Amino acid sequence: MKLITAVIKPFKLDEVREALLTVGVTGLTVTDVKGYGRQKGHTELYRGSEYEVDLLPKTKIDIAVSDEQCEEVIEAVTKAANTNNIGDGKIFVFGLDQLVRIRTGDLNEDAL
Amino acid sequence: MKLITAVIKPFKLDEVREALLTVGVTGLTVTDVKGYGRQKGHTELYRGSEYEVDLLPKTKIDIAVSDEQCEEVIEAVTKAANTNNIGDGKIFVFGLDQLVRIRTGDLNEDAL
Amino acid sequence: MKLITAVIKPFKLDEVREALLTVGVTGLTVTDVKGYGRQKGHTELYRGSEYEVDLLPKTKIDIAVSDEQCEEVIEAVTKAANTNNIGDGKIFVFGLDQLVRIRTGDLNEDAL
Amino acid sequence: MTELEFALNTFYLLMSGALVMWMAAGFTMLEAGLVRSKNASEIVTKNLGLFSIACVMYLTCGFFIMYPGDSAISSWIPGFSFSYLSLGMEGQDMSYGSYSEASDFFFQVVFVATAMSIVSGAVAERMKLLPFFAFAVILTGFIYPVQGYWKWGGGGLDALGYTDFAGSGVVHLCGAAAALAAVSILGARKGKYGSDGSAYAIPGSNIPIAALGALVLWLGWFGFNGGSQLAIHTAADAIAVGQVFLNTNMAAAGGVIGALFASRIFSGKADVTMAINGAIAGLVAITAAPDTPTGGLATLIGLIGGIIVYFSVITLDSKFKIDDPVGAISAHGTVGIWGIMATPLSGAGAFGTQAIGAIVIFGWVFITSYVVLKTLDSLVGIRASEEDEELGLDKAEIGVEAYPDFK
Amino acid sequence: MTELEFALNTFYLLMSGALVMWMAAGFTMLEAGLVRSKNASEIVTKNLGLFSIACVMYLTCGFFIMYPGDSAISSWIPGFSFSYLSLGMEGQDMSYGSYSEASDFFFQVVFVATAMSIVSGAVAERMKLLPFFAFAVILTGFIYPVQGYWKWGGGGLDALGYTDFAGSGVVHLCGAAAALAAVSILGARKGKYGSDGSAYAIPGSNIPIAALGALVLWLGWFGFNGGSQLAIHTAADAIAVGQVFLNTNMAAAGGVIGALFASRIFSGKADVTMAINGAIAGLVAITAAPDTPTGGLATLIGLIGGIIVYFSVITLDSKFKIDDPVGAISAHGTVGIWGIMATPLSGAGAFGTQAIGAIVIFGWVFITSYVVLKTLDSLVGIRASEEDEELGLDKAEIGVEAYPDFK
Amino acid sequence: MTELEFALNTFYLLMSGALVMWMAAGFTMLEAGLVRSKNASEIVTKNLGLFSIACVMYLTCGFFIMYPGDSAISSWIPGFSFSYLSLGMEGQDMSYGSYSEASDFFFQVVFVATAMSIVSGAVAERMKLLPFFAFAVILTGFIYPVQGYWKWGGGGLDALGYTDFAGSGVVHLCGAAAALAAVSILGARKGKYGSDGSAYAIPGSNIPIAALGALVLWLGWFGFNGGSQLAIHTAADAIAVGQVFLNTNMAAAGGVIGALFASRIFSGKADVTMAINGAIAGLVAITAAPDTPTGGLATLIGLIGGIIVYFSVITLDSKFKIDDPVGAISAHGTVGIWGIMATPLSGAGAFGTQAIGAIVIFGWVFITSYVVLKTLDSLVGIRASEEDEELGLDKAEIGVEAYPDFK
Ligand SMILES: Nc1ncnc2c1ncn2[C@@H]1O[C@H](COP(=O)(O)OP(=O)(O)O)[C@@H](O)[C@H]1O
Ligand SMILES: Nc1ncnc2c1ncn2[C@@H]1O[C@H](COP(=O)(O)OP(=O)(O)O)[C@@H](O)[C@H]1O
Ligand SMILES: Nc1ncnc2c1ncn2[C@@H]1O[C@H](COP(=O)(O)OP(=O)(O)O)[C@@H](O)[C@H]1O
Repeated sequence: MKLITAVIKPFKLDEVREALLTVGVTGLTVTDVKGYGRQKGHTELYRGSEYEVDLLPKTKIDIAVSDEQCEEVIEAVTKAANTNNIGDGKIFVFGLDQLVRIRTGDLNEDAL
Repeated sequence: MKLITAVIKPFKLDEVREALLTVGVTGLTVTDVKGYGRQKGHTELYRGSEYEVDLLPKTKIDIAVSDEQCEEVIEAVTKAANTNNIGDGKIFVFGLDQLVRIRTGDLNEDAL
Repeated sequence: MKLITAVIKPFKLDEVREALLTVGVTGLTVTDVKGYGRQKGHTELYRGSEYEVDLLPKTKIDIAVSDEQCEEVIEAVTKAANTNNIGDGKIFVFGLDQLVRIRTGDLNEDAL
Repeated sequence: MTELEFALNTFYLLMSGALVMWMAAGFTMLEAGLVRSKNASEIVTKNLGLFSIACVMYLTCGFFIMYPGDSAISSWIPGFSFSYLSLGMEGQDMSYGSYSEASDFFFQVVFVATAMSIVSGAVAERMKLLPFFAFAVILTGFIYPVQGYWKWGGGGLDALGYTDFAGSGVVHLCGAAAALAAVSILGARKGKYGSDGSAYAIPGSNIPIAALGALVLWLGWFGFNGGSQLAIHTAADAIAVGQVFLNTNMAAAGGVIGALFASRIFSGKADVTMAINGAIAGLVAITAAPDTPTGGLATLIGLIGGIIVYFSVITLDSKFKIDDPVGAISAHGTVGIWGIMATPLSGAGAFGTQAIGAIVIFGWVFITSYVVLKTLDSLVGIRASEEDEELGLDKAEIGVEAYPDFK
Repeated sequence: MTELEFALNTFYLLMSGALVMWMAAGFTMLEAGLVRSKNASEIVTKNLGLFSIACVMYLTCGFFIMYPGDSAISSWIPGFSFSYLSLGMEGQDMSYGSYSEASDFFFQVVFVATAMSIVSGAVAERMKLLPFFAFAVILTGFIYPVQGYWKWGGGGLDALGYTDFAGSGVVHLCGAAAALAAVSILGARKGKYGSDGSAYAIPGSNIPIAALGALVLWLGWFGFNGGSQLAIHTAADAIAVGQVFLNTNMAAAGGVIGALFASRIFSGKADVTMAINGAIAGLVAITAAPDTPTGGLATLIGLIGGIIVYFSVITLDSKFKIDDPVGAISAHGTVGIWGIMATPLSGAGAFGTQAIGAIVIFGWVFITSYVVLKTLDSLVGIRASEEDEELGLDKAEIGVEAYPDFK
Repeated sequence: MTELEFALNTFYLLMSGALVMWMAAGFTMLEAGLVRSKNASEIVTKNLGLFSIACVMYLTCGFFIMYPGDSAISSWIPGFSFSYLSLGMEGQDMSYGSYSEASDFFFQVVFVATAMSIVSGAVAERMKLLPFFAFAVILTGFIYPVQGYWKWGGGGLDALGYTDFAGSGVVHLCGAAAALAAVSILGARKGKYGSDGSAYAIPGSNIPIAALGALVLWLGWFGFNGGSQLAIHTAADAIAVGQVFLNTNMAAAGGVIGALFASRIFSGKADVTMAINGAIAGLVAITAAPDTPTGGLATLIGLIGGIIVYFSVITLDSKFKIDDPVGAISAHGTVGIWGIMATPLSGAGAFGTQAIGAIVIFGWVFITSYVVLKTLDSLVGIRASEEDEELGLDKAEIGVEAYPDFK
């Protein structure tokens, strides 16, 4: 199993979620994060002093998937989150050693 | 070493933490997240328009453990976080390549 | 590739970021978290009732790096985040199976 | 009239005016609470700016246009002069009337600001700052004073017998008509309507301060209605002002109850934003004739206002796709009309004349506002860019976030 | 009495009433700030609703019950009539007294709302909305007016010589007694007490608006106490009103200092919520006799009130396990009793009679409230379900979150 | 003077005083909104505490020092007495003047609290609570009353012909001078200036309540300036008060416009915190002579005040490294001087004497404050520890976080 972590632009969350549903993902976990990368932050102004806000709001989505689903999910996210602009984000894939559903104790693929 | 990540119902946090203490866990990291899964969100109403809030508040707990502790910790979380209702959450287990304590530079198990 | 996750004291964020720039890190993702560990929380008082706040505010930084960069980055973080006090935090290192840049579809090291 | 009577009236008018000025804070809090946090600084700025612009424009020419006295050209065309800019103590004495001239100006100027405040709520989260201010210049300097002249300046509507004690029409319907014109041109906020036309909720960010805003308005309305008796020195006047306070309060209470119950019954939950709109609706409804009803009737007029605002908000939002983030068009417009038409219930005004009044005011304000805003739109564009709207107008136009620590 | 005197008094009463109405905003902000964010919309709704219900019930029958005049049945049993529903300008003239009848009603109605506002804070975060409103109907329509009659309507307590200038007892102890009855039935919020009986803190979500609430109350109290002189047209009255303002302000200042220092000394930190309760405590303490003390004594009475509220909050919370999220029972009840008993310090009222007054008011309100609430509880249940409490009453009952953007 | 005239004046002074008391809420909200959330509870506590301390100190000795009457030792040295502690109704009659003694005290006491409120904003986020309160004792009990005596008590500045209707100098410059002394000793907040001297922005946490604060001040200022006419019973007085209201409002409006446009033109964005400071600046600017200008001139004086505050805030912040989180020194100090020097524009006061007044007030308050604060600093330290500053003063000193749910 894999854990796919996508860091995307916040306003793309709904589209990505819909795209995931269509490829059969039934669960995910969302975290508000801030990102720093090529996309430069903007300059805010406060009482005459300019200041750089170089951490930009991003949304992180964690999706546990079976090994077979992995490619499809990555593709779905890549497509749905793409705006063709710098800062669209990244997808990280990790090996997932084990998955447990707390309610039932179901293990691994059964817990998805 | 493993990193155990549990996504649970927010109000279970205290119980889970206590359960972890009893099995010898000395540290953890908590993140506020939102989850989507089998548990359906509720419908809110705002000025006549209904809207689905299908991302539910969840709490994520990250616990780094030695390989030996792993099973016991998973069990402790599973028990403490269980309400027997849909949405109780999931536990994800990852391989942890390395662990460093910033203050001392201690490595791996010593850093726990 | 590796994903380095550092949990540090919030006010160290700027210093750590600068240190990372100097070792060539070009991107990172930041999350507000709360931590529990050896560092004990403080006691707050509210209307006569004392209460323990034992979850302390921490900042989590995720940095995807190539295997070669890994050591250097860990060292940079360790140095910059260190105050020599309990609660300085920890660094977790995970194997990263795959990395995708959403905008271009670039893979792995190219996506950094 | 004795000096002391003159003094008491002046003091009463000044206190009333101060209460109406306070309504500026009410609108500011109401609107800041009902928009998303990314637009809260911007709407605050709009409210501070529009109030200031209203004051300056009304001093510059608005007050004279509205009250031209003998300088009026006809009963539909007022005069024009910059004379109020030089209003100072020298020129004033008791011959002006039963209160001082400056106190009169002060009491009137806060009304025009109220009308403009109504607009800012309806156009929230998408109208650009500078065109908004430009429109404020025109509305407060010209559009409002002209129709104000028709009624309170002794012009054509007054001659017809149109009744409007404190301005359900002259102030509230006026503001709502301008708001409707603006919203028609602007269109809905991004994300408000799905591609299939379904309405999405965009919850306000800070309900407690929105409620504070409503309570500020409630308090300020005692000045708004209570001061509109314009004298308190005789027993009859004092009794009238007392009744106005009583009725204003009862109508607001009725409005809250009407809106809360409508919401509880028809939507299943006691929507607090409806209660807020209900209070305002009750107040707007009674404003055309707060002196003539009994306390019981005033409660009823407010209660119906509260029910109307509930259905009006939902209908405009879901049926007509008029995106009004704070419900201003419903609370001040739909209910303003109800207030105007309800005056005959207590024997004030006649049904037909009231209808004419409502139509004339709405027509004048809507059309002129539409023309002005369309012109502004073609010149500079009145709607924020998609990008700015997404980013939030706070970052785009103000450079200061409303709640930077909470994210 | 001349028309001008009548007019001045009426105006003064209306301004005072407007200030007291403003206290509704004070309670709303105070309570919204001291509950968790998940219950803030709900408490706002309760406050808007209870104020409105109080107005309607008091007009319907409460005012007549409280001031039945010759229709009173005995010195402990007032009359009943719907006559105030038809109060309009027609029926009013100077023969009513030294101010207009409507202004009198307006000034009185805001007091009953104050009493009910006290309850909403104490039952916060767990009492269901509709039973709360049902109780508001009974308290403001019947329970409050009856004991109000005993004192201010010229009934039994007044005949006994019980002194209560602006209502430390009639308003504040009354509200606190009802609150205590409600809390006794409701029990503590989930999570407030551990299984070993230890008290857990449940911090309020928005301290700045809670402080705003306290400052609104402070301002409104000038109307509450200042207006209770009921006349200002003679030099003696004017002097009395001036002294009342001075003393009211000094007592509030004393209350803040008392509570802050108690908190700093006994808990180590200058707890701002104690300062807030201290201000209210100072105001409640002086309310039974704000006219007779010197400024120095008023400060002292307030200061002691501030110290009392500090210990009362902690004692009720930790010892008696009375869970009162905003400290209403302490600030209005415990300190209300202190205020009643302190009047002899400045020569107003006698110790014994004051004690009787406190006991009678507390007893009447506590018992009737308890019976009404128990009945409501057995009929529909007054406590929110565990699930709703956990979810927050905003989602469960209002459908609108207070701060949806900040999570 | 008839009893009724006396009564009207007393009532007018009390209403004015109540409005000025309300400014305490204005400062509290303004400052709570402009600091970071981790210091918001603390600044609220400071504001509640300082207001209370001001009241107690002014009653204890401040009022007598400021208005010693025949007990004055010289035109620069006032008298001293505890007599006001025993001010009660007994001692008062119409011989005191054209209003009651207690109403006079009440009106005056809220002014001294205003002066101290200015300080709390400038020292925000780093000054310890107890030394702050200790300084409040000295400023409100002694430093302020002495210079108040020089002008309003009939002392040396008054004899020189220095003009200051409602206190651009006596109140606002006074507060700003004390604030400057405090900031000089405290230094900047941690993280405000980089090692290379560049200024970093530290955004305020809650803009809507900061704007509410400004609007509260705007409203309260009608009492501040309007009440300073000190009588309203004659036609001439009433006309003057009316003009004061008009001018106060216009100046505030001008200030908003001036600051907003300066900000838009010179910084590219319409910074809402500048609009807020602009409103205050307009109000401060007109306060030295709100009665004599025409409405147009008042607008201009305010507008210039708004432009001044924009440049003053930036200059103090970036050039002089004076870290003033809320801009108090600019809005009340720099603009206070502008207000004092602008009175000759409307024929009130002479340029030279005004300059002397400004210098004397600034010198006296700055020097005495500096000495007192330095002494406090060496005794107990007035600056919070680095650790407490980082943690936030809410946790360190108050034990209660302002917004515990949003993190
Ligand atoms: N090396 C990295 N490690 C962790 N997160 C990263 C890394 N690089 C980028 N990110 C995340 O991805 C987001 C987008 O990256 P950025 O370089 O701005 O644009 P792009 O995705 O188009 O390359 C960043 O805001 C950050 O959250
Ligand atoms: N595939 C998944 N990947 C990541 N997180 C998931 C996944 N499925 C569920 N979750 C998380 O677990 C929570 C509970 O899942 P849900 O399906 O509602 O109930 P249950 O845990 O009883 O199966 C979700 O709210 C979400 O945060
Ligand atoms: N076993 C663990 N798993 C996950 N996070 C941990 C663990 N131990 C500590 N942490 C995180 O590291 C932070 C610092 O740890 P702590 O024990 O307080 O100090 P130190 O880093 O000096 O050992 C904690 O607040 C927590 O966020």
